[in-house]
Amino acid sequence: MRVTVLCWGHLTDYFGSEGFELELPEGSQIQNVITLLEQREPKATRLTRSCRYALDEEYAPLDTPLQDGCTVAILPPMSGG
Amino acid sequence: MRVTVLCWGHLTDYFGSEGFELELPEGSQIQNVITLLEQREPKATRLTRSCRYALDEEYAPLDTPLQDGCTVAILPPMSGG
Amino acid sequence: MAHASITQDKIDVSALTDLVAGASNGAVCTFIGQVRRNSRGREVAYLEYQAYVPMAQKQLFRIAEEAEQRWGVEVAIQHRIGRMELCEASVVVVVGSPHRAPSFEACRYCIDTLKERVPIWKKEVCPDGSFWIEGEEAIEVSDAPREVNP
Amino acid sequence: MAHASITQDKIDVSALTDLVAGASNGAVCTFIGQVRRNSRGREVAYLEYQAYVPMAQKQLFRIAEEAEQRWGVEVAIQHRIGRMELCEASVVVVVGSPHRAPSFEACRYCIDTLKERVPIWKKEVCPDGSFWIEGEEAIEVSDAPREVNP
Repeated sequence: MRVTVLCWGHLTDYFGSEGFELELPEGSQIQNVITLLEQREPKATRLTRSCRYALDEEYAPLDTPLQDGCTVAILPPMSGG
Repeated sequence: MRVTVLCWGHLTDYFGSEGFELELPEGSQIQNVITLLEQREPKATRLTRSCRYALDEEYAPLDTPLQDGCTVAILPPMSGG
Repeated sequence: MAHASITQDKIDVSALTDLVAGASNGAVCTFIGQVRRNSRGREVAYLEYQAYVPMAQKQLFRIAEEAEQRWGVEVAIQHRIGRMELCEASVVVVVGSPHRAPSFEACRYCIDTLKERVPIWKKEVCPDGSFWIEGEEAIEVSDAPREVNP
Repeated sequence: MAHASITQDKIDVSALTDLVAGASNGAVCTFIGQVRRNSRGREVAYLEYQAYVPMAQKQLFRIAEEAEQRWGVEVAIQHRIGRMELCEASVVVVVGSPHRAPSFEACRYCIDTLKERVPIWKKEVCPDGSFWIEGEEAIEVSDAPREVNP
């Protein structure tokens, strides 16, 4: 299945700010997206240490299962206000 | 000595809102002003029950001595804001 | 330097904000007290505020200065007197500070203390009568002729 | 009905206030977050805010609705994104309520919760570098070329 990945803050220094697509095996979870990104960019060490995640615009834990066409967002600590 | 008396709120229904002067013996205190007003207008029962007082624009207790030419203000419970 | 004044005119919230919202402050907390349609179960037509003006000026200024010193903030307060229609502001407190917590605390302090200590009174004019508001009490305005010089 | 939006434009505090300052409310508490000249000991030239816009809209609206229900108040929130100069407002929360205590509490709740839960990030652009602000951390923006499609 194909999944869209979005990220913000310092993560855009590694992965760009445009979003991108990943091909993942059926049954994948948000955790699998994170593992893949950590392999591609070993310097992106804050991915699991300090980020939260959203699936289709709602907060979701790492073990949330993904569907084809869904959007996973990786959210560093926020600084709105 | 002559003292100017000012009041507000429902007290203006008894004593007007313009202020007025009182002639008092030397050594008078704010308390003497209040006593005089209560004698003149027995319906003004809240004068000592719920008012505060000011001498020359500063809060002052009932036993504050007065000087010739001073201003005594009788301040009902406030409702600014 | 705190800003505090009594005015007969409409309060300009934006102008008051400019006094305390310099670039050293990241947070601005504003309180507006405005004329409400309902009070104590009655409909209000309009309000009239009166003040012991010189004493009220002094007290307002002291409250603003106390807040500035206690919280390290910048404070501007304006209270209007005279007749005010529904939705018009009777009082505006604006507090600017580097961070948000002190701006909220100082703003709340100013409006709470103002109500206790600044000699200002309101008369509620309702379709069925007028009332002096004195603390928690509402006293119907007497129609009896007033003796101006008792 | 709560009002909440993300905007690219300057925030109009007065227009936002009008949304919640009807005659049933005697109290209006406003919080303005604005660009401060100093941050973490550095001088700031300007800020850039980015957001996960659709999720941020939803979260802002939920916060406003939670506050409305919990305190029985009316809430309008607007957060700006993009580039902002010194003294420009990045966020404005306005709360109208009959009495003052709930307006302060609900306003404080909205800004505190917004900071925890709404996906918005700021970049501080300083004379000596740019920094992503992520919670308590400031991470220098990398000059390394970005791989847009890793």
